[in-house]
Amino acid sequence: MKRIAVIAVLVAAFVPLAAAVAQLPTFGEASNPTNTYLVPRYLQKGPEEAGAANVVTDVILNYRGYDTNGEVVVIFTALIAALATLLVRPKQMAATPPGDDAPRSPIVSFVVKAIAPFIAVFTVYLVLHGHLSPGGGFQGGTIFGALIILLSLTLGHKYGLSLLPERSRPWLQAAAVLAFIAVGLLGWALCGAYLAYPSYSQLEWVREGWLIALEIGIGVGGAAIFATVFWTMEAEP
Amino acid sequence: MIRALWANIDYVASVVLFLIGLYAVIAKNNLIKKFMGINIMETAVFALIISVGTVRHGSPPIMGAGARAPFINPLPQALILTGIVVAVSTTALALSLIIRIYRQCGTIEADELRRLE
Amino acid sequence: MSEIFDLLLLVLLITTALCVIRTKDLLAAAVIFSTYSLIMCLVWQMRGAPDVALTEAAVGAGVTTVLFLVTISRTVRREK
Amino acid sequence: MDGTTLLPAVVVVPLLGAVLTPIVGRTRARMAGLWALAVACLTAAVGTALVALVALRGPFSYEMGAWAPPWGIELRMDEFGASIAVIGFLEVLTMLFAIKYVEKLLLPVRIPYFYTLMLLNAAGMIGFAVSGDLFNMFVFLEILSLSGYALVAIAGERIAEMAAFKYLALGAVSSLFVLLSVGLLYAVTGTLNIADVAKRLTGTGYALPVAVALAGLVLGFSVKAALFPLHAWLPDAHTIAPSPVSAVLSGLVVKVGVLGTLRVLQIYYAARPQQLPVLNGMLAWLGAISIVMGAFFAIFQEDIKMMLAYSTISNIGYIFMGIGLGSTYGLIGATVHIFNHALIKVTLFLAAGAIIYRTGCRNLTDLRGVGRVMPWTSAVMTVGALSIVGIPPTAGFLCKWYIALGAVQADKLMFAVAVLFGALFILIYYIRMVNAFYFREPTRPEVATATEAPLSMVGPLVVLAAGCLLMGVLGRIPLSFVEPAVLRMLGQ
Repeated sequence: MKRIAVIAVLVAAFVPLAAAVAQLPTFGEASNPTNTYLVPRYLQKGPEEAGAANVVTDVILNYRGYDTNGEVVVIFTALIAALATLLVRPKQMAATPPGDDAPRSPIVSFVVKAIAPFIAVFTVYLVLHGHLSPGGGFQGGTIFGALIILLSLTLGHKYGLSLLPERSRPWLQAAAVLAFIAVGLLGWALCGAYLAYPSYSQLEWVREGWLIALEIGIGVGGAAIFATVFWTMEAEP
Repeated sequence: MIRALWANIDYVASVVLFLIGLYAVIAKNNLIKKFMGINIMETAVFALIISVGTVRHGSPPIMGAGARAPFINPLPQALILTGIVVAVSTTALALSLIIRIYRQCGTIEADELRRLE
Repeated sequence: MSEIFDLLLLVLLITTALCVIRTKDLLAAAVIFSTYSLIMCLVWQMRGAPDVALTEAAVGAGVTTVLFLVTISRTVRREK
Repeated sequence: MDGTTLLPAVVVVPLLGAVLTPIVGRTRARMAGLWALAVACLTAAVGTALVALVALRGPFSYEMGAWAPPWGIELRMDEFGASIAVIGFLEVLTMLFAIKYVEKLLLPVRIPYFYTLMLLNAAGMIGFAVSGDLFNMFVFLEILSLSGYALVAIAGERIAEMAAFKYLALGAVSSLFVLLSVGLLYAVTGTLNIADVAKRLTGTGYALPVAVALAGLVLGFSVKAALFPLHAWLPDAHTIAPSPVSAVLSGLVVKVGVLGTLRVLQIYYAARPQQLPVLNGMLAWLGAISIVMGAFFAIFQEDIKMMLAYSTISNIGYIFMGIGLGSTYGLIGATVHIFNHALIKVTLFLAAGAIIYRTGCRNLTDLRGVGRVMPWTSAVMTVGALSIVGIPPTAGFLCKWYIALGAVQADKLMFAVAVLFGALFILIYYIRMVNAFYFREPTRPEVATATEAPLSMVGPLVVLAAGCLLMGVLGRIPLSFVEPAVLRMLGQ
């Protein structure tokens, strides 16, 4: 009985959705409304107006920076929500979780120690070069967060936690949102609108500086948040 | 109709993935499995939105030396970057809740939880 | 040529998604989910979205899978 | 300085406040509460100023990052956006009420997180209400939903987490339907700005994708609004959450779904009015069923919070019915009921919270005689009950009257009957409640020895009750305030 109901729901959802996507403008045509309406301006003027050769970065940090502002708030919300539901004390976080105390292979820790600096350099490249090539603050931050997780798994949680000192941890977790609000308010005060950048004819390096400040903020915030979420979920009460 | 479906086979694949995810959410009993289903639905929607902005034989929207037209629409990509972060945030919260539920009730099967309620 | 490859990837995507749903062992399902994310990431790279592909590789295949694994290690491994 | 430049502040102030709350509250939990209260006050002040500006000069918009709208994100402040003042005002009172309440209920470590989530939730709602861009609406929808799920779970009881998970699973799926539909609309128009989507949809083909997008958007938003038959998550979540959270969720968060529906209808009334009659008919029927079902289930509840939760479903039914009727009166009544129901439901949930705070009981039989020991709180509860039934001259009367008039105007008398029936059912319940509070002897020692709630709770309650009465007396003001927006939407 339940199976029939499930199949009925799926069919009822499939038929209109498939019919609707079949009638969408044909996949991949350059003449589709999506590819002709707003895009020419982004592609032609983006690097010049918004300041980054990677037009995706132009869109996420400048044209639609407010969305990204919302995005970093979403992930901050997820962190606070995880902390509030799981409620872990710092001491529990530092303890090695039970069932996890098997001796680790020296080869694993050697390999991790050996590749960690390279991963770290790669993340810095992603963050700082994101406005010119694929990548950006969030990608770099996520990979750095994954690196911290890797280090705490192989070298113990104490080591991982020492990378984010407890005193500064709340600030690091809030870094992304704070960077956005700071740049936004600066733009408000100096350029007339929240998250507005100085225009091209004005100081070019200021604009690039703001982009990089945002990238670094997102990177630091993302890394701190992912690492903390991991520690919180991993700790036993 | 069939021809239109075939021309838009990428969109149709997204719809199929969306429904596979929906099936897991409705029919699966395990909460972790349900959430894997929601994650599949999310990626399906993202794939649809990315496909909408694709140009056949286009190149990524990164300007600089050697870049050549036609370029691919950067706007959906920017939206999906945001979308992916939203998805992982939802997952993190859901999994924290699942861990709590397991600690309090000792099970994460939906029907057993309903019986405990 | 690239169309055929594209089609192949779509078929693979649907297959892995079905495998995620069908597998009773949650740990295996999480690993297959990670594969699914990586294939999705290839699809997006082919659609000319390297930024999104990179993010999906880091977030979908990386962090989401780690979170699933942690949850499984703190709860149960098998689905009933 | 032009007042319109203040528009982003109404979002940024609570966001900044929220991010700093864990840092402020790190050493002393009570500081977090006072900080959150101050932030809420500032937000409410900015919101009220903006609404006053709309009243004086009509709708206006703001270009985020100084990019012209279809390229950048536009914030749009119109009469529907006036909910930001309501949100701000009610958040202030809820925060004030919450200070004492959460100190008793939550572990001290959790308190700063509680306020952070409350502020994030408020910022999400405000951001959603003033957004003029479909994808931006989705982002803020996620902020407020995620914080909402966490707030349901925050009390840390066993059932709380299960209720929160149910809410989260349904909410996440409904958000995905919204996102999918936004994707479809983007595919056929190439833009995300609401006004621009409406313009570009006019006169183009793609009937089916556009219709499916409408269905998906309304489906997604009606899950958030808990319209029958998508209400399954609401009763548990709103009952188990701490009372200030229930107040915010029931009074404000479900309204976000309604507001989203209104924004979508704005697009479709302008661009595709021919696709609306079927949807409107369904919304009106589902609304009518919600009214009767919600009220009917409320009668059989013993738990006062559960009863209030079902009455929310009933009132969401009124709002959707007013929208679905598609007539001027119906829409005006529905829009004003968004504001009035928010006020009334916050009043009722906070009063229930004050009673639970002092007595620890929540069942009607246990609460017999509470009217004698907690006279102020019980009086507020009675005023709220009168308002929600819709007895003149309280806040609930005029909007329900308008919705009934809307049914007459649309020539669908059946629905006017539904309005009456709903009011009748809910009246029965509240008579039971008032009877238990005032005319029965206390059965429980906790109730007999209880004292009136502390001033920081009674104060907000009295203000809210006064608001309920005032809104009843001055009810014509909001009605004439939203009228231009409704007429603009219907193209008259």
